[in-house]
Amino acid sequence: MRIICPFCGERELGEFTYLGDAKPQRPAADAGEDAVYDYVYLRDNIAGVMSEHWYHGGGCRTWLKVTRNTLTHEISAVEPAAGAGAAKVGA
Amino acid sequence: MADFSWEVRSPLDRALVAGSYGAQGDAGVSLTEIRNFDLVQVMARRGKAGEMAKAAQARFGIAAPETPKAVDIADATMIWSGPDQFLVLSKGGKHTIEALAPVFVGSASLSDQSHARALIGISGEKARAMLAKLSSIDLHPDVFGVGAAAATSMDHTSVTLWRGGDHDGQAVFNLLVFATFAESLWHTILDSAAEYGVTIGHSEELA
Amino acid sequence: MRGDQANRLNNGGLIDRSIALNFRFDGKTLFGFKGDTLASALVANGVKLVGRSFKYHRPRGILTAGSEEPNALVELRSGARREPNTKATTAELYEGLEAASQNRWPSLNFDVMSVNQLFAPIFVAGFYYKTFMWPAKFWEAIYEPAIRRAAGLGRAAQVSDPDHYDKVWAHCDVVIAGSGPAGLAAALAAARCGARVILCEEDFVLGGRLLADSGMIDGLPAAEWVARAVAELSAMPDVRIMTRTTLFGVYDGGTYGAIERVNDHLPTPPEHQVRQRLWRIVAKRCVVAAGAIERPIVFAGNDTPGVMMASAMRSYINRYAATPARRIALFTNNEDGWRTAETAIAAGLQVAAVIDARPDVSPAHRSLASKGGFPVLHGAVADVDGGKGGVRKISVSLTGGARAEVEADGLAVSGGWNPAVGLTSYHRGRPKWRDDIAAFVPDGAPPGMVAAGAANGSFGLGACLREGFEAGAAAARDAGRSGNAGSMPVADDEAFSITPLWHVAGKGKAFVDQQHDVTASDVELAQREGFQSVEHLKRYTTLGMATDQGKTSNVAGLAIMAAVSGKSIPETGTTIYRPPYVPVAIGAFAGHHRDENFHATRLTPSHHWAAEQGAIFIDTGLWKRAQWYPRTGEKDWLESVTREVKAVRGGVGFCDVSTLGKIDVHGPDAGAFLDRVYINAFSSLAVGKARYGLMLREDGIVYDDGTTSRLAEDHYFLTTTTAKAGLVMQHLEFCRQVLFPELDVQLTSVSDQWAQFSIAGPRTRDLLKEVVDPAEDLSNEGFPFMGAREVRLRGGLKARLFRISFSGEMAFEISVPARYGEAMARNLMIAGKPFGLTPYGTEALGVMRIEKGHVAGPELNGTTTAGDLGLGKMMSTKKDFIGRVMAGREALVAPNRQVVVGIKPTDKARRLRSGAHIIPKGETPGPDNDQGYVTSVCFSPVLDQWIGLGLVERGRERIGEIVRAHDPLRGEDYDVELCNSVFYDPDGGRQRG
Amino acid sequence: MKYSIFSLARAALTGHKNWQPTWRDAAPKDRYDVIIIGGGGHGLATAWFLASEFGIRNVAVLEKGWIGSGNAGRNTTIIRSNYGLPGNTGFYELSMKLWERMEQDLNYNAMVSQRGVLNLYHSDAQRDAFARRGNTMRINGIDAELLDQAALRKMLPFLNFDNARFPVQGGLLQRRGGTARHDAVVWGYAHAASELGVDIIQNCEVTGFTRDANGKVTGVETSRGKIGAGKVGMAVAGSSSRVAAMAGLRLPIESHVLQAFVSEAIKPLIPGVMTFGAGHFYVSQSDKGGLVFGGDIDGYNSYAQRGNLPVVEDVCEGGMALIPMIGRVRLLRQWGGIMDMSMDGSPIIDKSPVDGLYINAGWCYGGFKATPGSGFVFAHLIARDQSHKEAALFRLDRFQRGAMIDEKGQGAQPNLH
Repeated sequence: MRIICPFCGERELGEFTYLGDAKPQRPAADAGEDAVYDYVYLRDNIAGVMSEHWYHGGGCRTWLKVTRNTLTHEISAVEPAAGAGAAKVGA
Repeated sequence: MADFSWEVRSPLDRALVAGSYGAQGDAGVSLTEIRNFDLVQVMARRGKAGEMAKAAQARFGIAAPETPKAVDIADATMIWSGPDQFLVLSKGGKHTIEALAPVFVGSASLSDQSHARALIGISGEKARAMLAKLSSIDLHPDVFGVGAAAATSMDHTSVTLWRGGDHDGQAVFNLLVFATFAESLWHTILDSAAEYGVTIGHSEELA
Repeated sequence: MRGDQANRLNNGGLIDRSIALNFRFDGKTLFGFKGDTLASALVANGVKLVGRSFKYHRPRGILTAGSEEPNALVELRSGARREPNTKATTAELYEGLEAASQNRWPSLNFDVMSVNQLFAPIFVAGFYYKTFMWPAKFWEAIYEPAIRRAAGLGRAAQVSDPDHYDKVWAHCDVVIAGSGPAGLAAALAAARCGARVILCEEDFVLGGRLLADSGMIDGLPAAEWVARAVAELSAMPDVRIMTRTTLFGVYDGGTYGAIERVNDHLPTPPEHQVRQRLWRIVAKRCVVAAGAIERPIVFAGNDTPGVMMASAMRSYINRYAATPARRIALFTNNEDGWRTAETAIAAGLQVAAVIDARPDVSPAHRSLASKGGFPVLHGAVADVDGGKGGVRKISVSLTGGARAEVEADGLAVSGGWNPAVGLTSYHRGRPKWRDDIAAFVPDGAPPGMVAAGAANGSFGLGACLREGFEAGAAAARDAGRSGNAGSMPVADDEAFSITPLWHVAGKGKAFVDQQHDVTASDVELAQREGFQSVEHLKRYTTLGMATDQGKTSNVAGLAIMAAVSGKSIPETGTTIYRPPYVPVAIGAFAGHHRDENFHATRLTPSHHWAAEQGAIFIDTGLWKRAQWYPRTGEKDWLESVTREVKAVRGGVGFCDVSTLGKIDVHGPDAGAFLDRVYINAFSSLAVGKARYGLMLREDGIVYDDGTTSRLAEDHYFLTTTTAKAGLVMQHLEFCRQVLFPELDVQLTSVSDQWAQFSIAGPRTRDLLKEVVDPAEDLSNEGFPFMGAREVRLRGGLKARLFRISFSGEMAFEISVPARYGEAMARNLMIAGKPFGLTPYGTEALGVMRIEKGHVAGPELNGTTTAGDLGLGKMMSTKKDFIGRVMAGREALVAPNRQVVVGIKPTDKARRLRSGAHIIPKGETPGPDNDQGYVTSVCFSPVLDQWIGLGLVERGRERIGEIVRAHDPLRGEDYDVELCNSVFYDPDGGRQRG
Repeated sequence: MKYSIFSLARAALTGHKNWQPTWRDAAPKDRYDVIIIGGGGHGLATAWFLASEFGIRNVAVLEKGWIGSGNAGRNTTIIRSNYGLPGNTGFYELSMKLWERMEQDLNYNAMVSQRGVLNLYHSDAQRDAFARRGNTMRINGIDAELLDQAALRKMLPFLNFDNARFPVQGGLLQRRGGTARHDAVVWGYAHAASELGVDIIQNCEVTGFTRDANGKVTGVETSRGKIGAGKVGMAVAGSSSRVAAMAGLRLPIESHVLQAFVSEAIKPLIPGVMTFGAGHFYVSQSDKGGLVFGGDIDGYNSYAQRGNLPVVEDVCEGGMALIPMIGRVRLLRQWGGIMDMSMDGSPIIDKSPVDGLYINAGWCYGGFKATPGSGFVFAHLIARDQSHKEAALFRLDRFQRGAMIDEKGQGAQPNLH
């Protein structure tokens, strides 16, 4: 597998570390135990196109959102995490 | 009162044996360690990439790289190291972290990396062939031209690689490697280069 | 001519007769020529019997001339370089080559295990699933060892592989597998368009089938055209031609695996060179021009030495000038097979007969037969008479029912051609059936890959060139190259007609998979027993699972299955194709990463100094750390470690702690950020102070700990454990970039920037006064416990000083830029001489942390909570932080959890061991009263006894209770007392003093 | 039909023409007492135990492809019961005891071979962790031995003791561990279950559940039509999330690819099963002679049943680091299986929140060795509506309660288990 890092260009799999599904959002501080349980433990485990967190730890140390098909490993999109680089959210 | 000497020692001080190594005959690979440099990581603060760029422009008279490039100025090199960040490599104390701090105050965070890396210059007819054993990126001259830079990995170890100006018509690759990995990676480089024959040296001058 | 190469033709072939090579097969010295394979040299020397089969130990000869060979497997080389199962058909001959036949005892000619053939009626497919079940104990004791000895093929070397391997990356626009007409045409087209091309050829000569089957291309003899094409390609700078290189696999994102046999054609690799090299080729496009494999026909006696694929026979005769037989019969069901008769006649050999399964034979072939004076028999081979000496007589059942006999010493067989569909099918694409050629062709190839020529089912020379050329040009275009492909090479297309014939029914064993001894009746048995899916067939009979991966057998096997189950071949389908295309040495996949180079090694800044001191090093992750520093006369490690601990507690010692992860946390929101990642507060930490912090995972379990100091309003210096340094950095970047992008914070690893030393013991301040500039105030007031700030050292060097203690003593940690690390160690030794400064290693560090009850790796084991570690009170209730919510789950706060407690044997002379379990006194150990275990132990010089920490159910409520340390693994069981985990200076007065 | 050397010899006289199918290839009936989704080892074992131990014989096993086409046929065939945490320890030992009598139970030779499983350690910390685990095993009545380097040098002189990056210091040995012929386990259970009347229905893919007004599962919809059932059990590791989603459930599971490898067959070289403690590599040698080996999962969610090169290299690097004599042995085949990676590395065997649907999932890479035990406790759960005591901790709600069974201590990140 090769991932096109939006900053570094196309790089081989070994430079990246996988975390998992990028869909679940960390609940607000007051969301309660069930919401956090859902966030931490439950997965759609999609057979098909999925948005995922990958870390370019062997390169520019950016967290990426990779759109990848889990049936074919085909990657259709890569974008940086909201806070990559100096990006200012909402700025 | 004890008499101290604060002798500096490069992380490759023991491993590097100047001379030739590997196959006899004309060396295909030349390795030169550059010692005792200043290296500062400059990282823009949130939403301050523009201000950081202006500050860099003002200081160095040239824009800092915003894509994977290395930019040479008279007494330093700015090397892209990630989005909205770059390294300033210099000699002679002109661009130490202390010197740069006022330049980037409010726009970027600085971190001293001067001692965190070893710097190796790699050249020779077989430099690319040797690097292909260590690096997964494409170093073809059309793809990785003079001034190209990459934050990448070799032997599962993070490195910064960039192509400096050609020397005697041959490409020169510069490699910054983490100091505590340096000796190990050095041996791997030697093993990779042995079949081509290697000339080894070290220098106090930036290439 | 050297030696007795009785079956070598006097002329022709791509061998260099000026270089005779001597080699040994089963101890006998023979000669061949440069350009030979081991197989062709054996053929030239008239060797027919080359191996014994897997199960029945039947005599076997050479079947093919390529990497699809099932039979001619040998042990190549000897000693540490012995390579089992090496295909004689691809092994290049070199001077002094040694090869031995396999799977026979005592000799190839007389093999005791051939007695298995007598049991053949019982040894049918799957027989072992039905027996060897009683008595149960006999399986491991009797049956299995016998089966294991009998199974297997060659013997691997039993000592370390002395050769080197490496791995390389390559990048190109177009990678091409195979250098036959299609491959060369593809390379020419792509390269002329300006593409970067890599051409992989598994043979040591380029040309593919053109090396054996001649023809005319662009009006030139094929060999000449090949030479011109190669010359043109070689002159282009962005074309890499790789012979002895097999493209074996395709992986995601256009990554291809290839194995280059760099020096297998030499007795040993030259100095500084590798034996083989693994290529990871990244290509935008791939043209598979890997050709096709001729397939056998299954008939009784088809495994007799001397039965050979028709195309292989042509290879031996034309390419190697070696004649597998003098009087050749040909059995074919297609037009192409006839070429062997033409070749035989051209080489001056006799053709005994052509047995053609098709109803019609072309007039051209009829006239060939009449000119050659041999009969054309319409029918099929029913049986072969012959043994280890090879084919003698062939009986033929003629169409219409009559029988005929043919005397011959060789039988060439052509059952048609199977395109090499491996590479195109490795992403689980299923090849599709084409009736016109009675073969599967590629379908559903991985992205960017296309098959051309024979690999795509186009067998004519003209078609191969055309498809290859067009595929090469298209690939270059797709890769963004717009040059001109020039003119396409042209040749005539031969006619190809085939009447499928898979299996000639008859008596006697008819082999489908020769290497695994799978017969047609085994396939029928599998069908009878319900193993009708091709995958079941494969698994039940082991068809296609041998070292040739069924290259010559799979299609025949499933065709027979289709016939007996009344389905069509496409309905029956193929098994899944799996890489690698040819077996690849494990050493090549490992490359440089073996022995001491298995993983990188990290060295601390004072490593070489410590080595000079005679330190014993321990592996901690990738690090080498000084474990202790033995001194002359010390009888064991314990004595050294005890001395080091006493020296610290009684005076002063120092230890390199540079391996701790160190992270600069910068930015206006650095404090707020740390508040969210630590359970305790950091925004409230004053500049110039340090604080111990604990991090949880989001699931509420402890992740890591360390001290973090505030060096400036917007600059914290965070430390992690050695083990978690990289992971914590990754976690913090995740928090910064994904979870809390609104915070203005920047992170940089400075682990390698700083050499950090712990200096500990009551005389620490005395020592530091010698090291630090006299202007610095190190008094308790000027530098209180948990203080942290930059100081100037004597000589002007700037350093960071932290008043933190892991040992429980008065202690500082001092950081200097790493290139000064070794000087720091030396200077400390000079300055510390008057105080008896003692360097200490990780063992003494561990002893002192256990004496102080500090938790470390064994307690932070990924299942413990802050509460379990006795640190629950650190959890802030005033803020949100990672792991806060999940940490509150019922089972994580249950009162009966195993928590950290001190443990000491009641008998002071007793040694306590980690891993012993805690059982209540007076109870029989069992799962219901297993209350915990000892996590860390040490011999405490202060208490003069072994002590430890443990995780014990309700441990903190049970201080003073006597329980059992139960250690059946080491045959020990003794009483221990649960005690406070802080064994030493519980008030902490010493570290504050 | 009874299998034995005598029946083989008799059959030989008639050219093996009289053998019956190993199992009946059944067509679906309208309704069964119990339907098991998944014709792998676990599903077939469940059916056999339902029929043989719990007297429920009106059972169908539905398999979307051919039986054994999932992970039952894509593993490295290791059996062991060397687990260290409550929940796992007792369960895997129950399974081991069932392995030890499997062939006699089933009248099928699954080649259960107890040649030993050895986990190597390379540091004091690893030794201590193994001591803890080995003592847990012993306290639970399971055999375990802690060996030092001297013992290993005698037993396995070919290991890289002297030139290694991470020298082998010793190992934890379970002599009763070993291997079994994976396909034969599937066929053996199919054979025995079929003999007891269980319908084994291949090429029958479940596409949905039928539910009554109260939401109770009343059967399944399949590619071969609707089939009614009193109870439905799913044993579809690798596809658990997909099947559970048909019942509206989300699971604490991710699907990951685990590669495995086999070398060319060679004469006996490696006696038992061994696991490298300083890299990702474990190996055994099959009766046929191939080195069967594997390592870590590729590390990303996948349903593709194939992996990538970095893991192949990583595993071979481990192999060469540990056993440098295998350098010239050739890797013959690589393949990939889809693992149900759970959030704590341990399985789930429980009633689901949907009435009538029972879950057997989350096996990570432990599935093969669990086959008989899993079948037994799942049959128990389905038959009695109550967990077997050795499976009582494999609850689905354990993550909500904080009662994880996390042997590796990696937390809710499945690719690290």
